[in-house]
Amino acid sequence: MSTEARDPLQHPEVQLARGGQYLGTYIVSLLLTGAPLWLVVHHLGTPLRLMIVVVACAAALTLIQGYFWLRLDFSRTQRWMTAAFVLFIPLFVMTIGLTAWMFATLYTRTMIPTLMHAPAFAH
Amino acid sequence: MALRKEHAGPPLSLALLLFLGGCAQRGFWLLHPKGAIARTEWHTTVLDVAVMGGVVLVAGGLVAAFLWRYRVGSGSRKYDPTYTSSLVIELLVWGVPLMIVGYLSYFSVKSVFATNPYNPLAIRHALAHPRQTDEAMGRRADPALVSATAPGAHAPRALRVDVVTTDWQWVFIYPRQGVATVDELVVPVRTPVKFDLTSATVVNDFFIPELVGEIDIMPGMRTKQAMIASRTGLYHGYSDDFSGGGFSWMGFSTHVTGRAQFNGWVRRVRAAPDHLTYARFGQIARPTINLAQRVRYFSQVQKGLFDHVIERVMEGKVYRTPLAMTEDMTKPMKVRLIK
Amino acid sequence: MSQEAYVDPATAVLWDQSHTEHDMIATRTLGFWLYLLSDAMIVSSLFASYLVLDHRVNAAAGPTAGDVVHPMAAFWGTVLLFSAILAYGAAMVGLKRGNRTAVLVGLGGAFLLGGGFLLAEGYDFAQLALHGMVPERSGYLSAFYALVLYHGAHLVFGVLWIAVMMAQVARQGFTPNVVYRLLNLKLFWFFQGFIWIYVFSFVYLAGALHVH
Amino acid sequence: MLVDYPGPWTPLLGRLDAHQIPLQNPILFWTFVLVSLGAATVLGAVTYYRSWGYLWREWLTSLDHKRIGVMYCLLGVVMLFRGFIDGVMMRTQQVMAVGPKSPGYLGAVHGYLPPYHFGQIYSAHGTIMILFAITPILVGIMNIIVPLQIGARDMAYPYLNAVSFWLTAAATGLVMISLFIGDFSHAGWVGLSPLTELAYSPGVGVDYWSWAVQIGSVGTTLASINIIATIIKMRAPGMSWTKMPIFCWTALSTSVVGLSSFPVFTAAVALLSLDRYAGTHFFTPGLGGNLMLYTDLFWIWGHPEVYYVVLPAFGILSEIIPTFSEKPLFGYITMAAASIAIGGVSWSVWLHHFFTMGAGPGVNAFFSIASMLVGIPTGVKVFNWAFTLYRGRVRFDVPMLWALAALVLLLTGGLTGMMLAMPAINYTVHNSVFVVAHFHNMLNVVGFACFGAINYWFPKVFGFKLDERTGKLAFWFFSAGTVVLFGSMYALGFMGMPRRIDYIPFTSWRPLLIGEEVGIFLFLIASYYMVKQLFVSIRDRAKNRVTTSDAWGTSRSLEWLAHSPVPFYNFAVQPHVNARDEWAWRREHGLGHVRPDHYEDIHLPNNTPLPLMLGACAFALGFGLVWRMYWLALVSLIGIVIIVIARSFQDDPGHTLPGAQIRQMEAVYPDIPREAGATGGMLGGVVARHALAAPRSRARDD
Repeated sequence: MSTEARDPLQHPEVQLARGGQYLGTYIVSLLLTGAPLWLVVHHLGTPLRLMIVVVACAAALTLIQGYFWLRLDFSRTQRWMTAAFVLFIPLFVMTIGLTAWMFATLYTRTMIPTLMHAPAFAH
Repeated sequence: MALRKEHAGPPLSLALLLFLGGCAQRGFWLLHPKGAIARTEWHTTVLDVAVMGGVVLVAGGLVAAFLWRYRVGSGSRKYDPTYTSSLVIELLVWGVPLMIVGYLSYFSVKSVFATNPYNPLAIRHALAHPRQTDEAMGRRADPALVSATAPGAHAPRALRVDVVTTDWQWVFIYPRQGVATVDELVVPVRTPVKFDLTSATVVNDFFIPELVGEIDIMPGMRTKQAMIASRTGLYHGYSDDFSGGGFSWMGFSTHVTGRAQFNGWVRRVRAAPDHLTYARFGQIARPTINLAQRVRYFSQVQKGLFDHVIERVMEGKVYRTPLAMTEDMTKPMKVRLIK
Repeated sequence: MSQEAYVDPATAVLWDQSHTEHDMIATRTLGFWLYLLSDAMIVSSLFASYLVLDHRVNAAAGPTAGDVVHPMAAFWGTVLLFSAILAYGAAMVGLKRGNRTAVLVGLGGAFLLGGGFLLAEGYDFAQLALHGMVPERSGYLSAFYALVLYHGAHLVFGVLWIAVMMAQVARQGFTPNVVYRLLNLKLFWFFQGFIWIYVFSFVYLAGALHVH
Repeated sequence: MLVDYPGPWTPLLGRLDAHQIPLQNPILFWTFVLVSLGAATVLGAVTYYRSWGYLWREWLTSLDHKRIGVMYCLLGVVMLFRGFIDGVMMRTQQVMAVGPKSPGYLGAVHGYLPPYHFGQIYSAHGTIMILFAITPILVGIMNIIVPLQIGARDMAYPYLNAVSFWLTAAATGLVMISLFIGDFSHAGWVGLSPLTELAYSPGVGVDYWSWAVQIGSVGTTLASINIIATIIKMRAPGMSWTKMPIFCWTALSTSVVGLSSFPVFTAAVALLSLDRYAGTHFFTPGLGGNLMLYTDLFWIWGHPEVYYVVLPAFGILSEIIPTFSEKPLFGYITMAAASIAIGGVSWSVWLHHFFTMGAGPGVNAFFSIASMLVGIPTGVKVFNWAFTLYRGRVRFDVPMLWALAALVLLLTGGLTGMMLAMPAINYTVHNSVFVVAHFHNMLNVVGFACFGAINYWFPKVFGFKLDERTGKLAFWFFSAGTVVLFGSMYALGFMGMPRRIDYIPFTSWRPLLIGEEVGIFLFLIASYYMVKQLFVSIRDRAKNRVTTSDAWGTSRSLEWLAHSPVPFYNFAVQPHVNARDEWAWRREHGLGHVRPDHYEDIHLPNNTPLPLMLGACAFALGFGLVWRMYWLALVSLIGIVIIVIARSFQDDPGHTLPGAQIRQMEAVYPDIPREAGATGGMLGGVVARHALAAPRSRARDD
């Protein structure tokens, strides 16, 4: 009944480390944060298009870092972590998305237009 | 409108109505709506209770029957511990609730729009079909309203009332009439009333059980509500969301009067000496418990007062609750009591 | 529905014969990962607050996102943070090989780079505060500070933890307890990069875009 | 001093000074006297019987999941009583203060409670009942039962388990001490915003509430992590997912809900605290705050929390009903699926707590439909329980009575729940006592299930059954009270009565208020019989002792394979699971008494006082923050960090119990001779370690 007897360094989660993948992910991460930044700072596109690029880069980075850094895959070692993460995603989306939606409808109804669109009480 | 259909709901709902009708007439306000919105809400209740009551009766009946039939000592020889699943039953117990929920969802969505505080279709319906509406309330149709809403005629012009809650009083501003009251609402019968509501301090909830359901009143924001009353009389309104020490006394009387009486009342208020300026409002808004619900009238109202209250709140204006009020529970509250 | 496979009672195994051991390390990392996900729920409620309060009304006539965020500065922070994660990755590669020096060097690098990120962020916030953009100014600024500083607070904790782990690796070597803590810290440290992606994208880049 | 608040402040004591101890209030004074006497009696008894060492070794420093579970339940039951007393006070005030002519006493204008005192009582009632009574009892039950049901030796993280408990205890302590030092929040258990802001609640009451719930919710989150990991990682060999007892399924679902929702609560209240301490503007009405954002975040947690408490209750019913019907649970797979579905759907319904906010009709319609969807899996559960009874042999033991009554309550609660899910109905009953009646109805489902569970599993934990006669009396009085009290409350809802009023303006509400008072009186009688049941059972424990592992004779799941009372190591050898209802399978095939043929060493963690110390530090942190004694808060925060780091350096190796010794201990059990069973002591039904450590002359080989 002693895991201590086994060499902890042989544990599959220790063995997950991959130097090359870490480095590659690092470079891609910098590219995928740097590229949208460059576009945004130089206003290369309409705000909407740029926002789509930002969202796409963030989503891609999520997948890349999730897979190569956090090793969220369906291997025997990692599948519970992956499952937990995947199950949490709808909760993140609902918390943020539904909240944003309900306040969007609330603001259009309860905030007085004159106060909303002008810096009404700048003194 | 689905509301007509609901009225002729299943027999169960009639039985339920009879049962509830047997309750003391006075007091069960939700059961005796006096306005189109409240009536829609009550009819939705009846429909929902009837449908769900059926489900509950079936489920409860099953449980009771099985308990009786299979109790130890019942002599039943049908003991069968291997009966642990049945595809048919599983399909039924998932499918039937799904259908019921689907059915109720339809009515839920419909009633959401019928009672939508910003644009209640129930009021439009009541105005378009005054005869039906009045008959549904057990009244003869009002000839004036019927003619007013005949094709080509103009519907009665809606009355606008701005409502501001303070700690712990109600200020009703009639912008078109240029008057205001504290803790008294007077509206003409069979006339749509449109409310704009805001709070100077904390969140309250506007509620007149017999006339209209609740809507939050939030500081720095403006919600809306609309109602139409189909019978004259005195109705009670109050806040329904806890707002501090004076909350229990935060009521207002709602008088639904004839058109002529309403105009007479407005004239009476116009004779009051007091004027409602923002400064005067500030005095009212200091924490005050109006124990006796004394009514006050204001013959003039500063223009744009309602918006100004919202603006000032957004800028950070607060009417602080004194520390002594919350800390010292034994001595009478150190607060202005209007007895 | 699904009928169970029949087990013959006469030959059934009633007591554990295989002497299965619980994989202590995997159990610990799973629990810690669950903690991280629950922590991410806090972050997503902060994101929800930020999205709601990132509105003209909530700026209270004060600075809006465009005035507050400095995406270039945030990008240098990003470089530092991702480098700190890479350094930790190097430590993990060292751990796989059982190389204590490599682990210590990797951890040390992560410590310094993470500390660098915190200094850069602290400088940025000091600049904001000097210009009167303090959290008390408006609902928007409150949400901005809360969200970004919550991430920053995690890095403070992470840096502290790295220091503790360096001491433990140096003192105790790779005992199972030290190894599982290094794995948990890996999850924690990498996860902060994960969250930073969103802070960077939806606070700094979106703030610079003014699309609200 | 970060923000401007009224009243004096000193560096040493913060906002605290002598007049904050409300001895001038006769109600609080006599409460204080009674509590002091009670505490003195308990402490005196412990000293007299020289039980400090026992208490310290076997309970306060224990990492044993059963003892922690028992402590959770004890904490919950004590707080249940406190919350109940609050309820009695509220009912009495409301029945006294009807109409403008009603007299006032003790400084109140009407009734005997001034508004702010009444506000504190109802806020404390809600906070305590949900977070510090029901939640601890359920977590306690899960703590005891889940590892046993899956054949594990302990939780996945015994140390974390103790930390969770002591954090909960610290939070409870904060709520309790607010009675005697300062005051409690008057803004409801939901923390109505912006009433909780400093401008409208300048005292320390809201701070007590906010720090207590933050500390408590951290504890609950950690407990959820523990239960999930235990179920995923610690199941006995052979226990596939489809063989797992249904209570574990609900525990899993509920813990997922708890894990994901409690952090949002912590965040919401933490932001509120930032408003109150750092002067930010998250939820202020002005300067860019958004007070509905608090309501939103609160209910993102608040609604899942409802399912957090109701799901284990469903699990308990699913264990009790098959046992007393002598049949396996009907539709196991769909029951498990329904448990998970309820947990999942519960996440998308929270706006129905503020339909009246004034969001668009589309939003209200979406959340209305989502809320109704919860009715589907719940309905499935009810029908499956009904078909579990079908062709069974139904006995009406006390646990079964509680379970069946819970089932009936669930039906009425479901009916009114469907009403509240429709916005048009909700507009008329939102914030009225109708809502109060509805959620008390639902929480009574949980309460009934908890009482059922306590009666059901008591012999497993303590080795003797609870008294049947007093148990039934308690049940009937409690049920009658529920019907009378909440029936009246539902009716008052149709009269439009708002919740949380301390003065009743309309005399037409009086008859039903008297009905409520009668109901609470019935509860009072029921609680008398509950106390009597415990007393009688302990007195007659020799007579009620269970001599086999299966106290009810028809139980089904794996925990009934372990001895009653369960020894501290649970199972001498981990069982291998062959069937869904493993114990029933073994019993029916005559394998119930087959013992392992060999025993191996068992490795167990050592006791440690660190979790208790962490709890103490958390309490001091909360207390320091409430009174703004910043030095105390800082010192205890540093204390927490030091304890955490120190523990990581300690590397507790645990201790090993040799197989030979286990063989000796196990020999005590086969048919549990009366005298041998008594060695556990009254509370130590979880057989005390030292009693068993000594070799036993009657020990024999199997």
